[in-house]
Amino acid sequence: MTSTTVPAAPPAFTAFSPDNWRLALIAGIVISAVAIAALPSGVAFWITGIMMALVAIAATMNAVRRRYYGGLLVAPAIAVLFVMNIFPLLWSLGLSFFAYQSNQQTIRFVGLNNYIKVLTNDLAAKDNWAALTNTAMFVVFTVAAQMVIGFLLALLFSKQFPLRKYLLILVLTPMMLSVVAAGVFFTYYYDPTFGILSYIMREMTGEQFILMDNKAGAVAGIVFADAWMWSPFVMLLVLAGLVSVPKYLYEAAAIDRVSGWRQFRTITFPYIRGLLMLALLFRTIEAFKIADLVILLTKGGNDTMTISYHLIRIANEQNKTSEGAAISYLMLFMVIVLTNLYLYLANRRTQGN
Amino acid sequence: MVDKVSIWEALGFRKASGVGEAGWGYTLIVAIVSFIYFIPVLMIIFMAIKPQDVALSVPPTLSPTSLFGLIPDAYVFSPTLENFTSVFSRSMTAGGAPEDTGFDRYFFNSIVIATVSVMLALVIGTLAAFGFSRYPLKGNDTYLFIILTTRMLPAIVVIIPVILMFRVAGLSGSYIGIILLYTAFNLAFTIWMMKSFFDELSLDVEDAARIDGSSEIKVFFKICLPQVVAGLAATFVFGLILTWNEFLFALLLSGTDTRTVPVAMNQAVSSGGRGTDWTLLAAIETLFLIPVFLVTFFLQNHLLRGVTFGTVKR
Amino acid sequence: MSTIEIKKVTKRFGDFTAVKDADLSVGPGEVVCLLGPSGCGKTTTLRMIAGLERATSGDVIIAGQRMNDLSPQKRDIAMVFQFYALYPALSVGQNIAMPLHYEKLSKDETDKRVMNVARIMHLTDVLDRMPGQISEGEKQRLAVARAIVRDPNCFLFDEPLSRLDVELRHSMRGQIKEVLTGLSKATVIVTHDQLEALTMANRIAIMRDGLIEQVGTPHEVFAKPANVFVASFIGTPQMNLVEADLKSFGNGKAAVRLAGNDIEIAADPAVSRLKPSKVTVGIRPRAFTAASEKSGDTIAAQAELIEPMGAETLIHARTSAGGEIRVVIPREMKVKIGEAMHLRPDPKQTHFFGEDGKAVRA
Amino acid sequence: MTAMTKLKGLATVAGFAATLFVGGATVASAEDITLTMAVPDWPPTRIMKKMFDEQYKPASGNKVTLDVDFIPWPDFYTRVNASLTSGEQKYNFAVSDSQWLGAFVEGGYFRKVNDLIDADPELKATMEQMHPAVVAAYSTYPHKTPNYYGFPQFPDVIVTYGRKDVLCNDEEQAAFKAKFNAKLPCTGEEIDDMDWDMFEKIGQFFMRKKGDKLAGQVLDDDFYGIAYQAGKGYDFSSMQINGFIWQYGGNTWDETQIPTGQAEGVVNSEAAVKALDHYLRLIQYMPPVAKTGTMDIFKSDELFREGKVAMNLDWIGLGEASLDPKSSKVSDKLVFGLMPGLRGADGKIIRWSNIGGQPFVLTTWTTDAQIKEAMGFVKWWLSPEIQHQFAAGGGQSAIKSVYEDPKYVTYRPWNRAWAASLDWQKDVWHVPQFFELLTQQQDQFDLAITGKQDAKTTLDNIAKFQQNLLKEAGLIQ
Repeated sequence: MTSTTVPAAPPAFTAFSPDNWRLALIAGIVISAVAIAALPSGVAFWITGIMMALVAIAATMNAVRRRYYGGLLVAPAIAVLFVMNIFPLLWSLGLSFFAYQSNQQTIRFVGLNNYIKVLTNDLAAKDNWAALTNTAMFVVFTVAAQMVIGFLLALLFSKQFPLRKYLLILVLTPMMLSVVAAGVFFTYYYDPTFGILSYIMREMTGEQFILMDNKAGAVAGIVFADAWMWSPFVMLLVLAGLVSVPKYLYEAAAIDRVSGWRQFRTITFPYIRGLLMLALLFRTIEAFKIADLVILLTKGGNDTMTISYHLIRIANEQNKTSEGAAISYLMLFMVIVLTNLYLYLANRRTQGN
Repeated sequence: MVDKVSIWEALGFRKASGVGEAGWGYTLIVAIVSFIYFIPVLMIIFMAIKPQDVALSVPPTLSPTSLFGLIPDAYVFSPTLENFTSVFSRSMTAGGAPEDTGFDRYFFNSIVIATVSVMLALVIGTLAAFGFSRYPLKGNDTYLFIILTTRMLPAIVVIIPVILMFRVAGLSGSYIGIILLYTAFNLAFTIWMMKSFFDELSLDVEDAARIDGSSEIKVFFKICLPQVVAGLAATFVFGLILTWNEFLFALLLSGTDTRTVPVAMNQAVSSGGRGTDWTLLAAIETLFLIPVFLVTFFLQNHLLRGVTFGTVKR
Repeated sequence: MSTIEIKKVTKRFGDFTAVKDADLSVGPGEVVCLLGPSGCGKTTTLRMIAGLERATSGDVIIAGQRMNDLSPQKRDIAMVFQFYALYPALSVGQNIAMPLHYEKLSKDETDKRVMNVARIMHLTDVLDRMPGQISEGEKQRLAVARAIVRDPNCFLFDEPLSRLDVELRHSMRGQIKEVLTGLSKATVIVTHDQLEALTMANRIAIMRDGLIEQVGTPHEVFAKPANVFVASFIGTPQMNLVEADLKSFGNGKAAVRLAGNDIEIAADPAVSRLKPSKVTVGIRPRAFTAASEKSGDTIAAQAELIEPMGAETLIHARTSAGGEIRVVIPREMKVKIGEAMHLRPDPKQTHFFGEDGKAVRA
Repeated sequence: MTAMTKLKGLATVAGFAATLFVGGATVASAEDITLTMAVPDWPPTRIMKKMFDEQYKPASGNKVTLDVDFIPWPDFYTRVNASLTSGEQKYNFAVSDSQWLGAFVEGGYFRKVNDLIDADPELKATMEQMHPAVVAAYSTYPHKTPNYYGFPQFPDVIVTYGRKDVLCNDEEQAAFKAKFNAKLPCTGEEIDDMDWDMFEKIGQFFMRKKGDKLAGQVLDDDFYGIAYQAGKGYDFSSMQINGFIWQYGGNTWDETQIPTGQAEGVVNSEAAVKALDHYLRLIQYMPPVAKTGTMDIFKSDELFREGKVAMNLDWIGLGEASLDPKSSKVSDKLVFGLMPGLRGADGKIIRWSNIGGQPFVLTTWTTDAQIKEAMGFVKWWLSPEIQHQFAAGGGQSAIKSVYEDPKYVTYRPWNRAWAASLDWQKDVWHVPQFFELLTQQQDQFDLAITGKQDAKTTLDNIAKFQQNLLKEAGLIQ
């Protein structure tokens, strides 16, 4: 930053000025605490809200006067995320150390017992581990399928050709579908009596064909539907990378008689690596959450239970809130490890060059 | 002097040169692939114009036209628009008169909620992305990663505190509540995308503008923002697609007046005391597809020009 | 043999004709510059030779073989791109080695050749750096290094020096010329900078609007421009091109009314073929001598603007007819603004162009 | 732009923002009472809302609005559960599945209504008119104790759906006679007398391939004998299997057996294993989707309506779609009868079945003023005249005077099976752990249905799980 004037010095703690956020914070906490203790929750909520707003205003004033532009710019996003996402997440994290069922009125601190239970308990742990293995399997299969299909589609569309725009939108459409509608329609496509798949297979082989009556078929069915829906997402990101490669590099490569594979490795890939990474990151995160399609297509039958569906059962259907929170935090831990591994590998390769 | 034209060239395959360009022959190949990829969607659209009585016929009816006798009659159905009318008005009780289904309201809700929340996320997220990119805080990457983690857990985990919070704040069933929630829902992706765009911009131009005496605000609006219009478009489309079809939050937090289409759509999944009403579901989905399809189509050029940025850094 | 020949080559993009019936041949060891203003079709011509564009019609013949239908890979050529087209993900050394992979050399052989070229192009110190980390001059040398690392049929350069500053450009001109001299390959260089063309080329092809206007040695195109365009394009300061009425021709002298003066001037006998008519007379600024007083072969003008250029002085002078002519006089001569001048053109450096713009010469 | 238009524009924007902010919140004045109700979106609730809007006049003279939140069936539990357990306190009334009672009563969300019934003799009389099976299933928690929580909204039982055109076809009748030396049931009465063996024979008899003849016509697709629920989702196999188990003399654990009742040895008794085996044996005569574990009540109904099976066992609640020619290929070929039972040694049919349908309940945060109006509404709803109207519009009534009225059977073709069925309906646990019990049981049954484990292992697993879980919960000692 090229600022020429020196920012004002921070206000004294006792100074009654609009940018004294420290004073505002202390006052806010005290007043809110009193309000929460003494007033009905509806009123206290609003008083606390107003206090938080005052602190926010003071902090903003402070940031403006001291030129903390970074903080100022980031603050609204952090505020929204905190209220709508991070606070609920912390709430869940807290609950995971209690024995609490949302349909009961009791709550009791149990420390790490929920975690121990979901990892080792005779009744609970087996399902968790099975669901986890299945999830890992789905993550590997569907993310791999999405990356490959998305990548190939992107290659197909990376050239300029007539009607490209109109054909591209056809390929993008699957990801615009609502997951529920797509899932329900896949049950129809796979249906052994009414479905097109079984009809075609029977016309060809003469035998009755039931896709979803074994694990391989059920997994294939789910992976196909998921990969079909979300490959366009990968495709769009990869395609963006492909079209950003300057054309003259390919021309130079043609002149230099570089083989196709080497051309891909040394010219194309470096341009799309970052985007592939982003696609991989977001698709992996989403694949870990796969539940809708499983619920619609198999209800977890044929050993296709996933951790996310299991979580819905535990936390929503069975109201075992704190056990669900423990599972979800274990899950979060795994996703964080995995995504960090991705990012670490990606950065190491970048720096390696 | 004209070169002899080989059959390949006539078909549009250029033999030499034209690196990155292709002709009609290539279009044909891509068209076939795209069409195959599109078939499941096409079958939904066809289902939407099928008469109810052939919805589940065996063999499945595949086309509204025989394509000049190309498709055998057994696979052809005669199209109807009836299903689209019944999305908005149909009998909801046995033998009752057609009544308003409320879908006009649901469509309106979906459009308002998705558009406003995605725009809001874009504004807030772009500012934050610019902050993260230009004025890195201490532990910048950690903040970014924490933002990403908000997308890692199934929504079901956070839903109970959110419902409670909404009740206390009087936001249950209001537009503002669900819009704020979706804004948060979109922020992670928006910030990560837009930061990547800002990271790619050349700092020289901005510094030049600062030296010329432009304020930081002017630098942002006049110099940076115009350069990432493409990125804004791309992020908007991605955000819209994700928000448009969001289901669980909408189910649990919307009221009767703010219900969105994905929630109401399940009317047709288990419809009127029976299982799936296939033609109705298809009609709803087809109608529901149109807005986001059009937006994507018109922003498509930006999508392609736009999503270009470097390596994801942690 | 390393030769390039194009015959009647035409390139159309839709309705637009970028290059029309271009003919050019480049012999072994010869350096030909394609020179012209931007958009004249010179780069398109080069790209057609490289195989990056397909000629709409005509023949592209490299090393005696018609190559219209061959992809760039099969033409065995080396090219230096305007923006260098360095592979951003590869180091300098890897960049140089890139064209060698095709030849499937041993690693030692590859390294040897890379080192050799790096030495010639003064890149040995930066071999391990990435293209983003080297200077503009090094990038340019790297682009050349990558081209000369192998033994192609011919060399093509697309505006090789356009991104360098004046000083670097000057030294690179010399370096490239030196390298090319040692290789005895047919070479085509595209440039819009006449100085570059004049200094580096054996022959220059001047293009305008898709047409090759003149092909000749640097001396030819300067001394005997084929038409008004070439005359005006080559030479600094620009040649004076003055509209004149040719009245008669006799005794090897043409009587013309030029810029308000009736003068007689010795001219090429071919001028006699012209009927009394409008002609364009071209006189280079350095072809004037200042006479002390008016005579039958001088043009009267008034100095308006004086630009000292070091060894010489450039004077913009206003003729009595109102037109402007540029005159370069030695530094020693002192001229004041407003001073009347009598300028005597050197008949040997005076060119007559007919109404069609073509030079009239025997 | 003039200052005036600018101002107007601003006002519009502000107005819109205000609308956004206030959203759906309704402003209530003193005598306006709004009752908010969570109901699944289907005809029985739609018709209730319609009847309320058109006919209901509160005795109090207040202006009562019934704000009904129609929630699509697949998400109904998720929505209601989240709303109740999160403390959203949004609904005054909720339609609830009978099994949910325990969970939400223990959680303190459902209001006990004994005091309200006792305070109102008319209502008390109506409740006494109610069929006891329905009262036990829909109102009581713990099961079968006199602690009342709900009122029936839509009571439901499983009946047999048959296709007259194939069952009564002369050729088929003759062929069946020749093969089994028995009369192929054709009329409602004959179906009423059908036992599982006959049902199995019908299943076996009507297995036809594409190209075979059925009732004199060449089939253009495979045809199957029978269908019933055998799906993994929700309770889409337990509801049928329970019937088998009870008929075989087996039992399930429920909270009426506290504290002595056990799960192990009861749930996996020999009789229960035999019952499950019998249930599984019939699956081979069902359409192939049964092998995937997704043959739920909707799938079997769909297959029946599309004319792919001769007989289907399903809830009455799904019947309307079969009658509607737009959604049914068999709308004019229907015959209904009782659900089959097991023929005992004495030749009489042993009958038991799991009751379906839903009560509606009051929530604990409903205010006194709201309760007053709510009870007015309940009384109105359970009054014979309205119950008749409801039945005529496609609903069912569990009030004796209504369903015993000769008019009742004329409302819908399946009503002939209604009154008789009520007598042998039972229900399962209402305990708070119901969803855990149900999910595990459904998972295990699914393994058996898809052929991955035998009946014995299945029931052993279920028994063991229930024993552990209920012991942990202190329900088994």
